[in-house]
Amino acid sequence: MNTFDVAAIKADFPILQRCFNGRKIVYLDSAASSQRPEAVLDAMDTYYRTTHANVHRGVYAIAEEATRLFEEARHAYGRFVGAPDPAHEVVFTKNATEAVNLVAGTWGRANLGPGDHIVLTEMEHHANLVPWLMLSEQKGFSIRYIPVDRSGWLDLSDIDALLDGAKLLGVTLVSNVLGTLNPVAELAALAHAQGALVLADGAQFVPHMATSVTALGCDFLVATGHKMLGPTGIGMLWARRALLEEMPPFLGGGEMIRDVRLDGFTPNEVPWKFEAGTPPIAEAVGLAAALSYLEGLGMDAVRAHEIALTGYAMDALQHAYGDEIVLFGPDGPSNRGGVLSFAFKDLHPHDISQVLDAEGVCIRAGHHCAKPLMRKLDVSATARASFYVYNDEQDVEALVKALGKADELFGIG
Amino acid sequence: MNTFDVAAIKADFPILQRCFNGRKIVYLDSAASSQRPEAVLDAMDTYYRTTHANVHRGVYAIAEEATRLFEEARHAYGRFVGAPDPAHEVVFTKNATEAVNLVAGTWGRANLGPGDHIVLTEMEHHANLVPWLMLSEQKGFSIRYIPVDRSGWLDLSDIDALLDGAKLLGVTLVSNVLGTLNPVAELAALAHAQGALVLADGAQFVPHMATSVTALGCDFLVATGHKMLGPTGIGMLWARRALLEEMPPFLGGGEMIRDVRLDGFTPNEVPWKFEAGTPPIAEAVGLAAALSYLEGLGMDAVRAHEIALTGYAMDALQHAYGDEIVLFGPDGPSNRGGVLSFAFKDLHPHDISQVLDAEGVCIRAGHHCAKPLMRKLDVSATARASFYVYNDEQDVEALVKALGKADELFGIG
Amino acid sequence: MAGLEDLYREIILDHYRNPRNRGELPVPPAHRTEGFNPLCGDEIVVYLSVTDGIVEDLRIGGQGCSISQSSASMMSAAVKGKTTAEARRTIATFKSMMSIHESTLDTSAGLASDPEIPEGVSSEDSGLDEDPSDELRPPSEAELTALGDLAALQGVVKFPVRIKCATLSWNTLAQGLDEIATSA
Amino acid sequence: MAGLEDLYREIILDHYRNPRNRGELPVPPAHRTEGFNPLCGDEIVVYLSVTDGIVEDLRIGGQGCSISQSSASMMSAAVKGKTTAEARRTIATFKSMMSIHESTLDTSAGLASDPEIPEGVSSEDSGLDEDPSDELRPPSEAELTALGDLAALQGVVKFPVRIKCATLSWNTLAQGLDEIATSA
Ligand SMILES: Cc1ncc(COP(=O)(O)O)c(C=O)c1O
Ligand SMILES: Cc1ncc(COP(=O)(O)O)c(C=O)c1O
Ligand code: FES
Ligand code: FES
Repeated sequence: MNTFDVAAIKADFPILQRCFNGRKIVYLDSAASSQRPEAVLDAMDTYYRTTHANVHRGVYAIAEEATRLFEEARHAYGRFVGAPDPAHEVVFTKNATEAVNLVAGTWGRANLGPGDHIVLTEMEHHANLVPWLMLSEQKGFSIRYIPVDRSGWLDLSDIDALLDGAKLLGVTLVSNVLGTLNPVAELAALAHAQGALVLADGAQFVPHMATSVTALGCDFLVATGHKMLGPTGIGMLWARRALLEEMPPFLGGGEMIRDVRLDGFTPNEVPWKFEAGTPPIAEAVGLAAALSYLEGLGMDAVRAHEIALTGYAMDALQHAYGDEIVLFGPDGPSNRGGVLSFAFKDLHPHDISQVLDAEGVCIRAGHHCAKPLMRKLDVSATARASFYVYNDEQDVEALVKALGKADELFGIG
Repeated sequence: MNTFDVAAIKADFPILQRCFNGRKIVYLDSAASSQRPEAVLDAMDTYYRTTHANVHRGVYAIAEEATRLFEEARHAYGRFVGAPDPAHEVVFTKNATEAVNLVAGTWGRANLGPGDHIVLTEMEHHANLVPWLMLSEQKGFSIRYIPVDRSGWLDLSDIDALLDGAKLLGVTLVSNVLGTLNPVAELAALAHAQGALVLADGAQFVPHMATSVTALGCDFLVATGHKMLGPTGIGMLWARRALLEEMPPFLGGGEMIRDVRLDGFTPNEVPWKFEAGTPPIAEAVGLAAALSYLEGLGMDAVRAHEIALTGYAMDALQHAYGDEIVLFGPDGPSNRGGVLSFAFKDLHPHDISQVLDAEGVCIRAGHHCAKPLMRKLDVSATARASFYVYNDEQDVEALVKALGKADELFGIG
Repeated sequence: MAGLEDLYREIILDHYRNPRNRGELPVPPAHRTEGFNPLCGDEIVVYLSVTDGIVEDLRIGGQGCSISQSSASMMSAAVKGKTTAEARRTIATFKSMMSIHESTLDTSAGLASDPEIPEGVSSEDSGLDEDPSDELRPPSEAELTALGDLAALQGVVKFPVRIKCATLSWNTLAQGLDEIATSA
Repeated sequence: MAGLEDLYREIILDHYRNPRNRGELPVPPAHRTEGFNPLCGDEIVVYLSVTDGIVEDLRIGGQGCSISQSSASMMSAAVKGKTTAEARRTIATFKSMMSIHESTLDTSAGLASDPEIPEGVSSEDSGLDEDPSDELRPPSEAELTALGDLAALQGVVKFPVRIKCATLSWNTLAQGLDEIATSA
């Protein structure tokens, strides 16, 4: 495993060098969106400065080069998640949310109807809830939910009944609120035994640990560029090639067709069949650079760092505040991603975040696009710190210290 | 009107400074995708280096700032197209194609059924054809087409019959193949008289001339960032606020909801209701910079330059090659956008484009995502040169000269 | 750059720690109105008892951040015992204070700031769903003085995402008064 | 950087200007197969007359660019009079020449080039829909010599978008031979 030099990594991220009130920013909101290293910014800038042209079909040199870079990014992401056929199994979307909508709007629309049911979990992000709720209104299938227990794990006691006859299991690999690392490989085996397909939401997983779609055993995997050192404006769907071939097209337009007549059209081959209109070209170039950067660090090292830092943070917070801080989600950092939601005294998460901001510490307060889970936890919002490759122990110390300030300000005395 | 200093403008575009084989690139493919000035690249780079965070809900300073920049970009685009309520009528999508799909998938899905019909034109880009073909397969309405006549104009002799009882008229403002500037304001009046809504495809119009949705009289307007000096990964839908309010949501996920329960959800206000998941944030920042750049030039000046240069090119090509070159589309540069499709002797467009590339001249060869129009013109492809703010007479001369090389290479004599 | 002390003034913290008029009123005869802040999911409940055009009593329920709680507390103190017309005037003044022009703000917080902020973009328009007909002129000196303690909330406008917190209870009160007026 | 002379060799231009075996054959007895290049919309038609395992005659119809036309013309000359087995071998050799490793290409054309081109990405895989099982090893010297005039098309691999042009007629021929074999 690579050793991890966080100071050197931090130096690669321009925004982390900025000073606010004489202090460098402490960015603990990578679960919402990560920052980007120079290498990613340079790749995109260089692309626009030297090579930009619309992809596919162009005969001239920069158009060919743009096409090559774009398709190589697809290939690179395919390899990054261990796709058996990287050139044909990755669809670029605008974000992870569109990727789920794509699955719902094509596979789901074609395969789900009255009497059918799918299984989701109570800890899904809205991205993996709302598309199915919308489709179920139109198609009349039902949705069952795997409950979340008090310690932040999926409660699998009724899993057989839930999955019995299900057409799809949709599950997040890592909860963006609780941090829970779900046992997706096991769940996928159970789901497949029932003939259900498995959609894994990798938005909080793919950026943080080595990913193998074959080891996970999923049929669909979604993720998003901006949470993995890449740009906004690009998301990724991986699906088994055979599935993609069967699925009807999603959005209509240029690139996704082979032929168009006034009375009909023939779709293109996969994966282009699912990419209507000009794709996120510069964004794909940026994503490829982000993948190279992460591969340079080594995904096992990334994960080891995350476990170590999350463990350090859990200890530090509990040491400093004892019972006054409640950490949501499973015990043991290796059971979780680098996401730490907490309640601190009776302070409101937005007040906490506001005071932390004044101390240069960026955390997120809110429902984290997981309202059903908030209801389950019986809170309207949580405060959430999240870690990535550029975070270190000092960042955690800054968090602990800033929480003390919040306490001082709001405390009764 | 501003005067136009093309040399100064050219200098703002890094890619146009690059040398290939000792020659600066002559980029004549802006109808496929434009290039970007320093100001746009800087805006995005600076955003990532100083301000990036996910938008909406974040309480800390950079998240607030990112949100402000993002919403200001929306506002700026709204003003750019003369929207009556710029803050609430612009939806950011990933490209123009998604914007048409959004209208089809929400307004169309809710309002079109068996017995209904919509009207399109034979010169539509696939982006404004395929979404409707796909929906008509599902919903059973029919599509009528306004034909294109031999000189590249819409043939309006049967327009009353075509529009009679129609629910929608979808028409491109400028043809991306013929250059034809369609009389959309007149068509919109006729369509509205029949109770039809009007979707205007502005992908080739909004970048090139002052746009006023109220003067055009359309109900929906789509455009795309990468054709107007902006980044890839962002498209724009403008629609009347009242229409947006009525339309059901499109994609489901975070940001587009107000509340989510396990059994349903409440959508957000417009325009956020239509923006599921993390939006193209840096792309919106880049778009805003592109709009500022264009406003700095003055859209009337941009249009005047385009007319002048297109006229110059039409004259130069006809002067050099007479009957051996066929220019598609209407006569008179003020009847058209800066798009020039042509056939040259019996040379194949791809061979022309290939030879031109070796001369450093980038033009597009192909069906330009307008296959039905290709059939109508009875060609499988055309060669197309297209102009933008950074093109000048020398670029046209380079095109004329390079065509001579192609002739030399392939000519029998 | 706006400092925390602009947001969390002492008087605000005091109302947060010791909320006035917190609780419920029996419904009926009192009127109950709920307000919801979609940005954070917090909820406020305003109980109103209006007789002969006078706000005889009101109570505040629900939960939210310190800004929303203290704003509600101050509001309750400001309108209790007033006529509904006076209450509406106070609401209008308060809301005009909250929807001050963006150009008077320093939201850039030390960051690269766009010099071309469009005229007339109120901070509330940035991502929020405020009624665009809201009056946008900044309040006059006299009006600010009339607001008393409430003027302490002026600092909130420097923190755009928190404006909704401050206005939540006021919008709810306005809605309650409307409901009472139309049902009367 | 690849120059035009790599693409448009004299022999290619000659076949383009003077296409061999252009025309049609009566169907039946001849077999007709269409090939379509979705990238440009061009179409080739191959008419095949096969008797006793020998390609007795073939004709080329349809339209396309100089590369597709000359490739078809050379192909017709190369396989006419050959056994179907020999024709298939020529197809295989030609296609292996066309799907040479990306790493041997210089597609960067003077532009910023990514040093990390993934192993095993053939240029055809970049945006095209070629069967991934196609043999990817570069042809041997002997094979190239055996190709004769056809070796002139080797330069096409330096222009990835044009590879489809060169292989169009060959894929169509292969399909025609398959159809004849299965219908026999
Ligand atoms: C007229 C027209 N409409 C729509 C589009 C689609 O734009 P995009 O590919 O950005 O969705 C184009 C561009 O190709 C166009 O020329
Ligand atoms: C678990 C999970 N799924 C999906 C998403 C949606 O990602 P995006 O907003 O990029 O579509 C997120 C990010 O917010 C997430 O945390
Ligand atoms: S954060 Fe919810 S009301 Fe302030
Ligand atoms: S461009 Fe169509 S076959 Fe070559």
